[in-house]
Amino acid sequence: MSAEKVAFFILSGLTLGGGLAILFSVRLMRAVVYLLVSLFGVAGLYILLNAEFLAALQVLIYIGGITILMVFGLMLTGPGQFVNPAESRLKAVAAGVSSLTTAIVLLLIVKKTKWPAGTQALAGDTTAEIGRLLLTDHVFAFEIASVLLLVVLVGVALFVRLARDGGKP
Amino acid sequence: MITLQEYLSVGALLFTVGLLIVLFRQNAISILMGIELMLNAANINFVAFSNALGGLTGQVLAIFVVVAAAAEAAVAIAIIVLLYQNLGTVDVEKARNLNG
Amino acid sequence: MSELAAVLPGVLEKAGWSVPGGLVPVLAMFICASIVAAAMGLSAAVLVWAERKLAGHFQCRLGPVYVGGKFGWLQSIADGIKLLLKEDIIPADADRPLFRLAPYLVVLGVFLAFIAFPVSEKLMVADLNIGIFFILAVLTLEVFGVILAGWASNNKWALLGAMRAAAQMVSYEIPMGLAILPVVVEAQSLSLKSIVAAQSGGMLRWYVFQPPFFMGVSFLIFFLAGLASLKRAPFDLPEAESELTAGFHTEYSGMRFSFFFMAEYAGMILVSGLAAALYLGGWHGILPGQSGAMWFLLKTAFLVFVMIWLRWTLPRLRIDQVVYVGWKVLTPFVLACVLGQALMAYK
Amino acid sequence: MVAVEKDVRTDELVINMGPQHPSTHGVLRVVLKTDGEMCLDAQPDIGYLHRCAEKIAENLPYGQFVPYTDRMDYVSGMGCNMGYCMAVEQVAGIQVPERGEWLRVIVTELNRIASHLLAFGTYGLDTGAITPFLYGFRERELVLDLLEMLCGARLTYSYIRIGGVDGDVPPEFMDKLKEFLDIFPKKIREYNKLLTYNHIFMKRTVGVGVLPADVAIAYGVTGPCLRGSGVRQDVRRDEPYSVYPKLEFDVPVGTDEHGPIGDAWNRYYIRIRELEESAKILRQCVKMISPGPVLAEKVGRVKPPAGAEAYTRSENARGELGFYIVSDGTMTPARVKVRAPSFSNISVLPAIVRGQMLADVVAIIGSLDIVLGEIDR
Repeated sequence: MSAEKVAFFILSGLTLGGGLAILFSVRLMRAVVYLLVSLFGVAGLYILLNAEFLAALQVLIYIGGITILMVFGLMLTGPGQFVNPAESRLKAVAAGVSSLTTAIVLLLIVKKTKWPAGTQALAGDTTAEIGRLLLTDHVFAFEIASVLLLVVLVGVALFVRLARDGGKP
Repeated sequence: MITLQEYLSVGALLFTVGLLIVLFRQNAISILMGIELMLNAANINFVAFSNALGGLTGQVLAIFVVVAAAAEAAVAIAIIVLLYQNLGTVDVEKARNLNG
Repeated sequence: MSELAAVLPGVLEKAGWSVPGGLVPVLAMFICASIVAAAMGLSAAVLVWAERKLAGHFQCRLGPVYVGGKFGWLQSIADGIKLLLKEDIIPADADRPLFRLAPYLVVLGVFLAFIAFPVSEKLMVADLNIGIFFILAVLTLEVFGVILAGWASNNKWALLGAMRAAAQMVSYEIPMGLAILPVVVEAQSLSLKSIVAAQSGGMLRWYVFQPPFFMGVSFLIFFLAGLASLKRAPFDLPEAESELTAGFHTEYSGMRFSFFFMAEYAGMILVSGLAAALYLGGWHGILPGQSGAMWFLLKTAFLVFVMIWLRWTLPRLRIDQVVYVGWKVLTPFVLACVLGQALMAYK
Repeated sequence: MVAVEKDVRTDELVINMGPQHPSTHGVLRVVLKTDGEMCLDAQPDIGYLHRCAEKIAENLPYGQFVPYTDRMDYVSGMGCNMGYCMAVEQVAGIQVPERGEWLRVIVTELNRIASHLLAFGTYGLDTGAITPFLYGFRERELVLDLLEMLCGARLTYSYIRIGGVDGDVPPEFMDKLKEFLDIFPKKIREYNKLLTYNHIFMKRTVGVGVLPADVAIAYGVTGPCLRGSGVRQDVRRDEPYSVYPKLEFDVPVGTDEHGPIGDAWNRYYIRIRELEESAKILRQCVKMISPGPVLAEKVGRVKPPAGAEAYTRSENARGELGFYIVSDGTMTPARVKVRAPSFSNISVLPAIVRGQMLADVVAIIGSLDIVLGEIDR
């Protein structure tokens, strides 16, 4: 087994293990840490896939932004929310069955489809190329994304205002 | 050499885990975590395809997904905090009055 | 690291050890990691001593004088030994695993950032082509560690410190990241090696001194934001001693406490070194043709001195003022700089 | 539709600031009610340093209580000595010789300087600047050396005795004092440069914890805190005692030059200005003092007539220090009541911290400059 393969298994293990740990953890704060582990695993997978820029972006946005936001959310929603309430049995069974079905279907699709074999080497500096693509081929999506961010900024600011005024607009 | 299929399997499994979290958990923040995992699963697929096909479009798409995920998380957390302030809970089962 | 991996087999052969070929990169990685870790620990120790000594002189006193004979140069070693031997206390109601994990995360963030730290052309663990972006990314790990520490301590002061840390970092990561952009625009690269290489040819080629000084302004902003992200005075609110006792590390003692300390001092070197590499020409000397690790270290040391100087002179800001400065002063200015530099590059 | 609870949850966090906290200036406990960084309420909880000083006074001969007064306002013990001795002298009808009065004024003003320097330094610490503390201590050291020359003690002096002072000054004392007075104005300018007009410091203190004059008077606030609110009140000037009538000095009051009158910065700055005034008083004392006895003769055991009572006011570093003594004709007083300035000053805290940030609470407590030994007694 090559070093790459070992790294792949470790990283996918981290990713999936972290995800499962979120599922089974009772304390939400620990769940956030497991999320961190899982996201780190994904970042590692990106590096294996020769997407260093995306890996760094993943760490920056997810770990520096989203997990911290979640911690903020946890702190602001009171100490009573750290333990999840017990689930109803029926719901658990339904959720399990439907998820299992999804997993099986997805894996079957992955297995049955004829995928192109091997990889095609990417030429040169991928970071610069991504930048070029963003501002040429995908400039429309880029603009949409920036508008989306602006809307989010304004919307969240409004929410915060609502929260401060006790829910009254 | 890791094949595309292996990456896609990881993506599929991660998606399932995310789905399980969303379905199992009642806490809004947990659900948000599940959604983030599902988005990441999609991203793994994008990047894997990008690697297999030798184009960067997959990576660019993944970047947009990350942007959307960040925006979504910000709004979601704001909503959850507001929900907590108004209803005193972040349990999605108890916050039912949007059901009508 | 790749160079080390290239010479390693020969060295090993001379020493008479046989190592399977596949393990050589792993071995090189371990060697590099231990060198970085040792350098980090050592520089933190030196800096602690330097800070105490300088603080002494800023305050009309002597600072450490006894330990190690002259100048108290062994003081921080003595402190380190004391911290090592101290009892490691974990509060009864703390979240134990997270409480233990937090200091490691904080150190890990800074440690990883040192991988792309450009001491000189040769002296660099790895020249990543996303170098500066990588450093910014892994530094966020430190923020998470700090928040985790504050939360896991189950102490209200620590929690407040963590909240402050989060608010502060969120407001300063943005100007810090944006301040790098003018340099990146000019150098056309994220790799620290090529950024420094683009500044060769004497002092006037350094990016700070490039008219019309968009990069000079962003240097100041980068330095200030770096100071804030390191939680150094006057931005030391997360650990504000007079308000929050010690903020997020109130409950930490012994070795775990010293981890936070080490991360802070290593972070000082990191931010100063980055500023030196991005704006002050890195390993290039004042005159054209001069270069070497010495220059880089000198510039870094000067910036570290400025940090210490500021800390022992200025009072502390208030959290609303810190956030105000971050969002309403630094961010607009840095945006203007980015825009200006981009327009310059466009023509 | 399910009825929704309409009561809005506010996430108040109740924090105990103290009794072990670096900026409560002793064993003060403040129960803070905060919403995030915003302070909604603060209740000072005192009594951690209560040593029954007033009760002890009822069981000791008059002269033996002097050392206990040192331990009330331990930062300016001379002032407490003086207040108590004045009350005893009034109740027992003892006359203090002229030189004794001069020396009393010299040592209390020196002690005021030491106390205000400590206030200056710790206020720097409260706002996060560490260096002013050591700058303040540099000069405080000189003052303490001077006081040590007189009585051998640097904190608990008991130099002022009933009927005068413990002994005359050593011959080199006056020269040393002059030397100190010569360098001191330069040092005050240095403090101003380092801290008073520092931009960040002013951002932290100007407009913070504004104490309006009427509120200050209603709570019985005295001393620099009251003067910071713009009220020109000073016992040394309003109801002069000892040799103060012969001395010329200003009573600085708060101004609206940099921000509202009565804010933390004004309270702080009054102390800096008082350093100058104290130095001015000391310069006059050095000139005007004349030789003579320092302790009243035949004081012996004080035994005031039964039913005699006296209340004396004096201006200590923190405000008006009052001693009320009732005699029952025995060797020990029937009752001693102390009006401690810090006690009234801290009581105003809840009134001025509401709606301020957490960091401001520290800045406000620091600007009130309390001493717990005096509050709890």
